[in-house]
Amino acid sequence: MNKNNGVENVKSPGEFTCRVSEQLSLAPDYYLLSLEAPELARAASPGEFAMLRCGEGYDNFLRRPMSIHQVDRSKGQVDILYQVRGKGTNWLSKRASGDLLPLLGPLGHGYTCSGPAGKGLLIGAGVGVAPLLFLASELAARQWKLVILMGARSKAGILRPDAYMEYGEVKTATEDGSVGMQGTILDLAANELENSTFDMIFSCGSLPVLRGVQELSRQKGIPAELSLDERMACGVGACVGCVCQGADGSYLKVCQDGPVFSAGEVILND
Amino acid sequence: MNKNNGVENVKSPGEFTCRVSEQLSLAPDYYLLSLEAPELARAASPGEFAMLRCGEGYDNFLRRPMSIHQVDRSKGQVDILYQVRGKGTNWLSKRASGDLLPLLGPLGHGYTCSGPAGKGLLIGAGVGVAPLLFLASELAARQWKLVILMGARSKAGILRPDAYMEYGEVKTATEDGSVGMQGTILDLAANELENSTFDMIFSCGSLPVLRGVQELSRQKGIPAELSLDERMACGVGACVGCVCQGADGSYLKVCQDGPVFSAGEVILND
Amino acid sequence: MTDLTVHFAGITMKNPVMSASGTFGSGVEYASVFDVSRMGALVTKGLTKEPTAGNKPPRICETPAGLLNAVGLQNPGVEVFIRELLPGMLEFGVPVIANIAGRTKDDFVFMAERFSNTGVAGLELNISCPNVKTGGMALGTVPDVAAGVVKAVVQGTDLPVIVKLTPNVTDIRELAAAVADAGADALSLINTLVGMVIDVDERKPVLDNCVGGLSGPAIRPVGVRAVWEVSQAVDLPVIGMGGIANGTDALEYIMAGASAVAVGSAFFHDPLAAVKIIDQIDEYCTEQGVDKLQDLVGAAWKGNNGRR
Amino acid sequence: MTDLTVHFAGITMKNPVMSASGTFGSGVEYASVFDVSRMGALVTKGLTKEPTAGNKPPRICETPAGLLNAVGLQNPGVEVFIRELLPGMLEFGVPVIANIAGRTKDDFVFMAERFSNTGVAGLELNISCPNVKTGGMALGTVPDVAAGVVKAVVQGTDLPVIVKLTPNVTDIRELAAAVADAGADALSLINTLVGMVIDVDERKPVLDNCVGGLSGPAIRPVGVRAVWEVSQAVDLPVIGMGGIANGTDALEYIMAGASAVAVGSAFFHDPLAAVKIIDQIDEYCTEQGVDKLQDLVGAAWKGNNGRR
Ligand SMILES: Cc1cc2nc3c(=O)[nH]c(=O)nc-3n(C[C@H](O)[C@H](O)[C@H](O)COP(=O)(O)OP(=O)(O)OC[C@H]3O[C@@H](n4cnc5c(N)ncnc54)[C@H](O)[C@@H]3O)c2cc1C
Ligand SMILES: Cc1cc2nc3c(=O)[nH]c(=O)nc-3n(C[C@H](O)[C@H](O)[C@H](O)COP(=O)(O)OP(=O)(O)OC[C@H]3O[C@@H](n4cnc5c(N)ncnc54)[C@H](O)[C@@H]3O)c2cc1C
Ligand SMILES: Cc1cc2nc3c(=O)[nH]c(=O)nc-3n(C[C@H](O)[C@H](O)[C@H](O)COP(=O)(O)O)c2cc1C
Ligand SMILES: Cc1cc2nc3c(=O)[nH]c(=O)nc-3n(C[C@H](O)[C@H](O)[C@H](O)COP(=O)(O)O)c2cc1C
Ligand code: FES
Ligand code: FES
Repeated sequence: MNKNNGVENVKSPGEFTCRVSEQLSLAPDYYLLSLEAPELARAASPGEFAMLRCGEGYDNFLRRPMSIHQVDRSKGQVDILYQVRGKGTNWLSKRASGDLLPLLGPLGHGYTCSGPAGKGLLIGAGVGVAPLLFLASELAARQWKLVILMGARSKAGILRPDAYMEYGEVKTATEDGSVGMQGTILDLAANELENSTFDMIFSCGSLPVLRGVQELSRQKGIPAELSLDERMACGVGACVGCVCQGADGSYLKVCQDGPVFSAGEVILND
Repeated sequence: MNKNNGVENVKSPGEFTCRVSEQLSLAPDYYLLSLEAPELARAASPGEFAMLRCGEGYDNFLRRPMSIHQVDRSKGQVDILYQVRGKGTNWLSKRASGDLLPLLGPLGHGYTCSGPAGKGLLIGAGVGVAPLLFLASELAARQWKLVILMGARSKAGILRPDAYMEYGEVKTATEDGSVGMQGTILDLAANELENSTFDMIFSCGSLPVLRGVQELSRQKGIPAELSLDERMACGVGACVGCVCQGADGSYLKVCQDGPVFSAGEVILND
Repeated sequence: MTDLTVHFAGITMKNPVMSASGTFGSGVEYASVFDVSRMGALVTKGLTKEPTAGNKPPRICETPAGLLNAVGLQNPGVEVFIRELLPGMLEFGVPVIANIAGRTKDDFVFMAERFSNTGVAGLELNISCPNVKTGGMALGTVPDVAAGVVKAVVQGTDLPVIVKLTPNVTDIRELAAAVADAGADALSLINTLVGMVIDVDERKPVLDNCVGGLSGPAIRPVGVRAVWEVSQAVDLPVIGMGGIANGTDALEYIMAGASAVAVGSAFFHDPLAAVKIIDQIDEYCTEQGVDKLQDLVGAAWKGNNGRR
Repeated sequence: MTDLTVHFAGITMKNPVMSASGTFGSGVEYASVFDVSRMGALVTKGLTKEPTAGNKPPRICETPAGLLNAVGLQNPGVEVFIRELLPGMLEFGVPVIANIAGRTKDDFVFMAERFSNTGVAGLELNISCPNVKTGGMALGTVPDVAAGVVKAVVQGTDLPVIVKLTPNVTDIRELAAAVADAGADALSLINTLVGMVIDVDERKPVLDNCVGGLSGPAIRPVGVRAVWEVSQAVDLPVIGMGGIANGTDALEYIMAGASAVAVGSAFFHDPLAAVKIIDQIDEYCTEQGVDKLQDLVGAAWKGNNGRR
């Protein structure tokens, strides 16, 4: 199989039924889900995602896109870090060891890790940190020096900071000041960019945060990559349901052309 | 509450969220489900049923009608004996101790237990035996002498014969002869009625079996009660979805006028 | 405390949640399950001049997130209803709306007159029932025909006349406009969609009537769209229904332009649905600082010219 | 081994399962997920003369047992499609059917001519898209207008012409009869129902386009009913679709009168849906001793005069 039929840049996702090896509650509404998914662990790159079945029967009919948070290739394990937002993620949070979960992956166009090593700034807002752990591990392995910014409303939303510390210097901001700097992740990023210089910014978070990063990238002349969020149906580029606006005004597919775009490629509308 | 607003014969069902205390697999596809349901245990009479939620979200949207198999009023426990037939019963079979299950009950018009004690013949085909255990216990307590006929394709379909033996003499028929008489439950019933006389027949099973019982009742001049099966939506007589044909040609509601009818009350069409 | 009151077409409801015709019997069936007097209003099963036997079973078939029904308007006829069932319904102390059906215009006129001085608060004309061979939906798909029925009924009664429309049409706005012109006081949207399920083992339709009416959450988006379109096109209060199963669903209809809502199939999924919905609407309004629920009617289009 | 072959309108498929337009890209997107050459046929995304930008996001919204979409026919235009995407689609070695859309009759005629000698096996005229402002569904709700488009297209092409109808009409049989008279070779039933979801926190529609097309299991009963009605009324092969997610669903459509079926939204729920459906149809036929699948077409009404 695996025909690309002449079309370039086609990913090679597969459909897998994965066993849940563990699910941990990290904080109220935040979960770390570990799956036995050897093929996915082998094939995935940072910034890519999977579409997870999140319901029984036709309840929660569409699959939910979830970033690959971390892979352990030797154990054949893939971790997903997620926040309960609605019906599907709520259902997901009830899964326990041994349950089976169908998923399609790896999907999408991830972060650029292949360039020459340099100094990288990772910016993750809220559960937007999810793809950044896999990214950090990959960049660190390629000799990048990393500063990892994590932001949230309060301490409970700063997810697994220790895991990130393995790969770089972690700085945090909380809006209520319960840990790290008091302020938003964008305040923290502005500070950081005031005091140091970077070769590349990698980010993931809500639209306002990504807009801020886009702006910082422009001001400082540092290339940035943004991971976008859009409602998806197929996840593979087949339905044209998940678009964002490209710099030339045409629509790009978030699931196939992204979810990671370079800051100059996209216009971030509401 | 509990207003009957002038209408007679209105049941007083309630909506309860019951905890599963235990679920046993009796044979492939046959389950015994025990629920903590003290109000239901207190209020139910033999032949009545409950509407059980059998899915998550809107999957399996309608509730499933299930007879009260047995009640333990002191423990506040209600048992349901059921066969996996489709999506809903399949879902039900996956419930385990501690799970919560919404149900509406008790519903319907059950078997007549209030008359003078006599000799009763209970005829249960397949999972149609379900309501007969509760009935047998009630009749036995009222000094009835009972012969209980259980029929199935093969031995695995003869469900809990020991439980029934507490309340009367149990005779079985299997089509493959793996236990009891070789033949159908109607053959067994005809034999029994050839050799003994009864004051009343109580039955539950598929349409052909009930038709046979209706016929035997007519031939022998012994009154019979039949528990009917029809697709239901509300279970309380509100939607007029679950009808069967009455002897006068008009439609009766199986959920409210039945499910138990006297043999002369109904015409059993396909 | 949010003011949940609804006034429309001369009817006052203490909250916007009514029962949908044909799904709630005469209310007494649920009297032991919850406090039925909490409902905003009760709507009767579709009633006809003469007793109607209804269709042969099976009449019910589950579908994904919904069900088909082909009851065929089984009812004891208007006389028996008024004598034996209406008194119990009125005892709940909330407005009772009579859902009336007929084969001809004259049937509707007769029924409307018969309900004068019976205590009902209004009439819902069911010109949209998919499960009967004549009358029913046939009267509700051609604007002129529908308008003719409405005009005749309005002339012969002092009761508020609510017209229930079918979504099985090319343009529901056209019908709505026609019955509005004919003097309707309010509209109910939507009746069921026509659907069918086949039993592949038997190789024949599950319902004896072959086709049935599709209801339940599955059709909610169709109903919300109908209310959105009609409430912008026609200046009449709208009662929204179709798949409402929780407070959010009800609020969708209200923001789409419905003054009140009806709960039907959801009772089969959760008999407590209606009271939960009332409570959830109240919670939403309290959380969001809404003083009067009626301020939310059409909130999704008011001020936006029907754009987002 | 059951013979699953389908011959209709000059197209031969090795099994009855096609992809539904707009849900399967050009097939290559799923090439690593399953063996796409197992499909009976592939249908392209709706194509237009010029590149079409499509609607602003959000374009997708989940609903009970289904989804709304308002893609708005985004496509690179017929020229780019033929040059860059069609070759890859043809490589799967199964018939490819081009789904074409337009604002005017002339657009359709142009598109039909453009597809001559490109290797496609047939054309599916999308006169039923609910998500574009002009053309689309507007051309597909008035029998005369629809017939006019079909007549013009048929005259200008040698390719089999399949006409895709919308269920958002009062009587789909009328439309089917009109396009049959106009020379259509086959019919596709159904396109999506028009629906809407409102975000109650934002108090506005979820989709930027406000309304969208409802698809998925939720609408299956509506599609089965449409096929049942049309296949009895009109003597053309029918491709059934709408909510097919397993073999039983597909068989429902076939017994209702469809010669072939298309799978759409089910891919989003389970990317392996189509191959599972092919296998499940095969299993059913084997178990039931059906030699030729085509013997089951219309089995729910053939010999019963449309009665049960
Ligand atoms: C590429 C990508 C990667 C993602 N990675 C993660 C991750 O690692 N961890 C995490 O917590 N979240 C992640 N998200 C967001 C996650 O997909 C949504 O939180 C989730 O779909 C919400 O589902 P629900 O059923 O709980 O919410 P509901 O509101 O009940 O969902 C209803 C529908 O809307 C869609 N939807 C709702 N919110 C979003 C959203 N924010 N983005 C996309 N679709 C949405 C759902 O998928 C579903 O189809 C990612 C999103 C994208 C696009
Ligand atoms: C009053 C009454 C009491 C019953 N008691 C028992 C019992 O104690 N034990 C037991 O095993 N079964 C009992 N049944 C039958 C039981 O309700 C069905 O087996 C069950 O509904 C099948 O559901 P499903 O989801 O597995 O099947 P599916 O075929 O997936 O169900 C689809 C729909 O059809 C309905 N349906 C399907 N088969 C039946 C049927 N035979 N009767 C009624 N509705 C049906 C379902 O309720 C559902 O709405 C009883 C039925 C009635 C009417
Ligand atoms: C079992 C059943 C019976 C119905 N009977 C009637 C009726 O008699 N008259 C009527 O106008 N609508 C009738 N309806 C339609 C409902 O009133 C309502 O319009 C429709 O079901 C959509 O709402 P829902 O999805 O909340 O059920 C009936 C619906 C069901 C499910
Ligand atoms: C995302 C999406 C895009 C669609 N695009 C088209 C299209 O371009 N042309 C068309 O004729 N139908 C289109 N459809 C309709 C489908 O082909 C099909 O008729 C409908 O979705 C019902 O089938 P389903 O329930 O299996 O999805 C689209 C449907 C979806 C969900
Ligand atoms: S989700 Fe289908 S194209 Fe992106
Ligand atoms: S199931 Fe509603 S009346 Fe019997």
